[in-house]
Amino acid sequence: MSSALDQIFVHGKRWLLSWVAGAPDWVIQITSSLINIVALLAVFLTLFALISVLERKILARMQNRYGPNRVGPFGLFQPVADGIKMLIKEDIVPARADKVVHFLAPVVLAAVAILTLGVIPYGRNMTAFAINGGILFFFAVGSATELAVFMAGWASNNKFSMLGAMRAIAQMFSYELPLIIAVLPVVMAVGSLVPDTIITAQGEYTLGVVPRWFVFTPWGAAAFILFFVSGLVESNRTPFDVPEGESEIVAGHMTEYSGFKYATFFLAEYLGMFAVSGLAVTLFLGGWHPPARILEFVPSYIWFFAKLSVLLFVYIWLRGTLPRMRVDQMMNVAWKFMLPMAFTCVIAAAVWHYAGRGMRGWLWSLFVIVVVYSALSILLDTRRKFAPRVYRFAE
Amino acid sequence: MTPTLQAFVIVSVVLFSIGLLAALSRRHAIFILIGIEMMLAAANLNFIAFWRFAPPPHPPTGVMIAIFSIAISAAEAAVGLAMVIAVYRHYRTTNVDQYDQLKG
Amino acid sequence: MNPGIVSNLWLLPAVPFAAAIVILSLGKSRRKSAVVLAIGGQIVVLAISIVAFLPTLQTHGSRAVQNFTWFTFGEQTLRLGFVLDPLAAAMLVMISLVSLCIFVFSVGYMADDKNFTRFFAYLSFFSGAMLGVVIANSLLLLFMFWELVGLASYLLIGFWIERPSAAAAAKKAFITTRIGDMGFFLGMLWLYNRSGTLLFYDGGRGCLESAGLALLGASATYIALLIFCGAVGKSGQFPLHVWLPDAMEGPTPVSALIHAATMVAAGVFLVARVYPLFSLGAINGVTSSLTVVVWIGVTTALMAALIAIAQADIKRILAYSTVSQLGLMMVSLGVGGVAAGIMHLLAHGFFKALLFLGSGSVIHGCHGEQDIRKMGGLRRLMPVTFGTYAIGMMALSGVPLFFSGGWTKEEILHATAHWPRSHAPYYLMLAGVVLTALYMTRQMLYVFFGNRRSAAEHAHESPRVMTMPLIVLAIGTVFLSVVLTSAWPWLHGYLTGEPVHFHIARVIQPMLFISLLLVSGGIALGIWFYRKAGVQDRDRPAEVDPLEYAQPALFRFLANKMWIDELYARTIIGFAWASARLSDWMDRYFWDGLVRGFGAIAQLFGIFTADVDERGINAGVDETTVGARGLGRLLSSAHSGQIQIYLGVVAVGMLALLLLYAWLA
Amino acid sequence: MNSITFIIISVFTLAGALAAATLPNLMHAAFCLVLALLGLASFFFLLGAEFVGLALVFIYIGAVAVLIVFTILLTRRDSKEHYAINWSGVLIALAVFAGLTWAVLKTQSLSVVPPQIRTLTVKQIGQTLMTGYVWPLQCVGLLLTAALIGALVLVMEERR
Repeated sequence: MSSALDQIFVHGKRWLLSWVAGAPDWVIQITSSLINIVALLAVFLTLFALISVLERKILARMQNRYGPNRVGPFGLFQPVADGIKMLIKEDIVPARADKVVHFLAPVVLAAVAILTLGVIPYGRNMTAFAINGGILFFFAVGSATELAVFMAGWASNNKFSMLGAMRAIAQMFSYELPLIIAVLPVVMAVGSLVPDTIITAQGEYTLGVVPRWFVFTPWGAAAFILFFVSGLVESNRTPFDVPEGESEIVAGHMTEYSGFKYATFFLAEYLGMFAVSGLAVTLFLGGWHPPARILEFVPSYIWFFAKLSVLLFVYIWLRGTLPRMRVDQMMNVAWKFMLPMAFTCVIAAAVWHYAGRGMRGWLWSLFVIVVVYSALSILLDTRRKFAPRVYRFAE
Repeated sequence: MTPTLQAFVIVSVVLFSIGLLAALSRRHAIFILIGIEMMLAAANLNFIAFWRFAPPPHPPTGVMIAIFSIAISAAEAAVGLAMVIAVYRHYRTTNVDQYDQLKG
Repeated sequence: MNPGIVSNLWLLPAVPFAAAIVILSLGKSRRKSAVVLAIGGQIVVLAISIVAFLPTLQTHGSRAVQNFTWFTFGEQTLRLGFVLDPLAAAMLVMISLVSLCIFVFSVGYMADDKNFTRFFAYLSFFSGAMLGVVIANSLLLLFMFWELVGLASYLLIGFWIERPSAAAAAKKAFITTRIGDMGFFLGMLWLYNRSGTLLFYDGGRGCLESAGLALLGASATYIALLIFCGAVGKSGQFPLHVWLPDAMEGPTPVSALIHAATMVAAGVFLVARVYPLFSLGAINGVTSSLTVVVWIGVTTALMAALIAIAQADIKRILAYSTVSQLGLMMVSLGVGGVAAGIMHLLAHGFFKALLFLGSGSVIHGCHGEQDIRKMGGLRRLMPVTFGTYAIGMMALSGVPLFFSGGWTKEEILHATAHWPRSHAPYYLMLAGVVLTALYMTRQMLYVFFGNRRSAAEHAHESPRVMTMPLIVLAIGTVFLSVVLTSAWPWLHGYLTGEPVHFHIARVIQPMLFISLLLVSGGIALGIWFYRKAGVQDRDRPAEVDPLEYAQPALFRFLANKMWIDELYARTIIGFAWASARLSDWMDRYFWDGLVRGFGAIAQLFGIFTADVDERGINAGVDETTVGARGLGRLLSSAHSGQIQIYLGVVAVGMLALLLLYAWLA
Repeated sequence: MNSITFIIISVFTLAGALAAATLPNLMHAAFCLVLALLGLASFFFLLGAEFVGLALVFIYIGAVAVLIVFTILLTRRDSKEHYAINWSGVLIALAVFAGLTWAVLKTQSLSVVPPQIRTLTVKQIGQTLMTGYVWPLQCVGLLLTAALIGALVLVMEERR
């Protein structure tokens, strides 16, 4: 029963494919891909709509106000209204802009985001694009984001756009390193680049109670935090939304965009956020595995989306809580703290492996991480570097 | 109907020639680099294609060489572009016709 | 006898050598380490010497030999070795004991010298070399150490290198002894030629043993005389004695150690060592070579004693006295009294070292003054020095009974009296005894008695470190008389290997009375003649010597060392000068002209080749260069500096290769 | 692997490459280079070398292309002026093309169809890299470090 419920979408796809069973191979392939794409788009566009309104409402709660509550019940139809508004708005393209590139930039951005969503397993046997080396695919394709942002900034022929794009690329480059290196310990521990294998490796329970998610090992926890923070930067979320800081450079590389192109940018940003969160869930939080053996009757995709929702809530929560960071502070953290810590995680994972993956390994890797963390804190003298800025000329 | 090795090599030859065209005919320094990258890419295509078409079993030598070639061309691109910037600072131009200090 | 000691004898030279090297490698400021090393090395040497000496007491006349192969040259093996017999053992003890005393004395005497450590390094070096001479069982090894001794002597005489006189004296000593050594060397070669070995004792095959001697035959006389040349040079015998008084330019401990006690005795020792060569084929104890030795010794002894009377320098008097005493020893050896000569050598080592150290103490007390006419009345100011000096003086003068020198002199006179060939040496020796007593009394009166003159005003007794060696040597001098007495001639028996019996009656001999008479006569004459020395006496001024006043011509003759130096300067050195002039002239005009002629020919040839070069080769090279430049200019036009052209050329080249490959295939 | 895919990818790749070589606008040329490289990556996928294809995308599009556009930005002063073609270069390129094509067409042994092979997994590549190719791998690491430092030194502001 539970397995039928669990595999309902897989069976559904198989049923749809049976309609074209007699067709040549390439027709079946294309049909299968189309079904996957449609499903992905449907789910994530809905999620995007839902999250956009939820974010506004949660932020409003945090700021002691109501938020959108006029359109539909609890303002739930707000995204529909927004979408219509965006669609019918005039699409302005600057006269000196490079028209083709200006048009392509949001498209590439959204395409990249959707492609990255494809390799994440959403449930048991529910990977849209099962490829040998999915994690590598995720990052390879994800790296095109920078190019898209640059296209947007350059094609607009506007100095704010260019500046914003430069800032975005700089911070993306800087945080891409810790992001990727934080993934390495998991890849090393599992010995595979395939997301499904990684999730399978996290399926057991220690003593039958504690799930063997990598987040419950010291190196996994540290890598998860590094990955999550880098993910925040990659998706340009607060407190790292410097590239589009309204108070400084209008809206960064999106300044010259309006109407549906602007909406596409927005969509791409949220889809990127989903993708990074989904990968975090896959790598560290056990993917679609339930947190306890007795909860296995609940379908796997529900667990995935539950974990994803928690992470998205944290995103929103952070946005409501933290102020924006300064550019130099961001760079300092990336190169002087995040990168060494990411390497430390790799070493700690190796220590954990060679110490037997048991309690001993757990303690040893904890020791390694604590030592390096303390050394880095002392070396960088964080208390002085991140002290409140004194505005000497503002008083 | 599957493409033969000859088809891949022809594509590689065309890519190489286009790269050579870019490197030889354009005046801008960056085009030379772009051309060189394309020629390297053509070579990589050859490596992979010959690996694929070799009778099995065989070691993945072609793949290995392609990987190393990609890494080396990345290094080459970084240094080459840095040189373009440095030279640009000195001559205030990117037109390679005007880089003629070494004229004999 | 314990063979282990002989096989370890190499330590005797090695320890002081090692000490010298370590001291030299230390810094100049490490005075204390230098002293500790040098004296420590000397104590070790003394200990080894005593250990080596004791077994020889048990079996009289024993001889232990340790030979080894130095290197093999074709079929010839060159073997060296060490020997330990009573002669060597007695010398070892004497040398190491006297050396130790002098080392200790030097600590005080050289205290203010800036090259203090170097001095001790040299002293240690000398000590090692001297010990090596004594224990060598091969004429070659002996010669090597002999030359090392000469080197050490040179270094130490010229120790105060900044004084021109010291440098000249060092040079003189070195060259003069070298003349003797030349003979020594020739003798050695001759000996090797005849006997085929240079080992002294080699189980019957050595050159001093019957088998070896049998090979020599008549040439033994000439070989012995040539070797005697070396001894003459080293021991300052008559024709080559001139360097020894000049050697007094060195520091006084050096004079005491080298030029009184040990090195100059090496000549006597050498003759004693190779005595079988001298006495080969002796008829009634007389050979022609030994006769030469006797007459040289007699001449030297008398002449030096005479010169000593007229000298004013305290050290020069002692130096001539040394020469005279060495002559005495030679006479003793020559007349067959080998044991007597060596006994006198040993006794002389002690008391002459004592006298030199005493004079050193006097000089030290008088702030470097060496002229005895400026001293006087020092017996109150320097009682210890005076007492010990007096003992030494009595021993030297040959006062019998209680002083070692007396007994040994007695023995020598005894031996001389029985020389069958002639009685002249005996009477001349008796005159020498009187003269010795006379000049020593003169010196004593000048230095220690009478009024205090200029240099004695501020004199003071020397420090303990200098007086202690004096006392030790004085005790040694007196103690030796016990074993030297003719009533119990222990040392004589030890050296000759004859059994010894105590006969008090042997003390009472007519010879003893004669010599007692002569000595006391000499002393009395000295006291009478020099009682007013240093003060005005009637019309004689204070600074004029009584003898000079009485016999000015004789005094001048003696004071100028019988003009031997001048004679040498006129004859030998003059001849050398003349030949040098001649060579100079030859060089300047004859050889130089020859060379110039050749040069001119070469120059002509050079001019010719230069012309060929200029006209022929150079022009060709020039043209080639011009051509190369043109070609370079042509080729450099291809070097456009345009990167794309280079790239294009590369591409065309690739295409060409491709076509070539296709064509070949 | 079939001909239709091959032709589509070839056309895509070569069109991108030709555009990259001839477009007057530098920035467009750079973007077209990205397209050509994407096509090349597709070729690699087609040939079963997925890892190399991904690495190509990762390195060329993620890093080299961005570097190129940055360089274009930094030297923008005369990116559009003197759009001149060096015709002798074109001639040489055409000659090389003709020569190579002739040689390839002449070679009979190139007309082979791909054999069936087992897919090359990332694990296999990793094992080969870490066993047989450790030494070249280390050398490449050193080279990349040197290139990084060298590039930094080259573009550093000149101190006057």
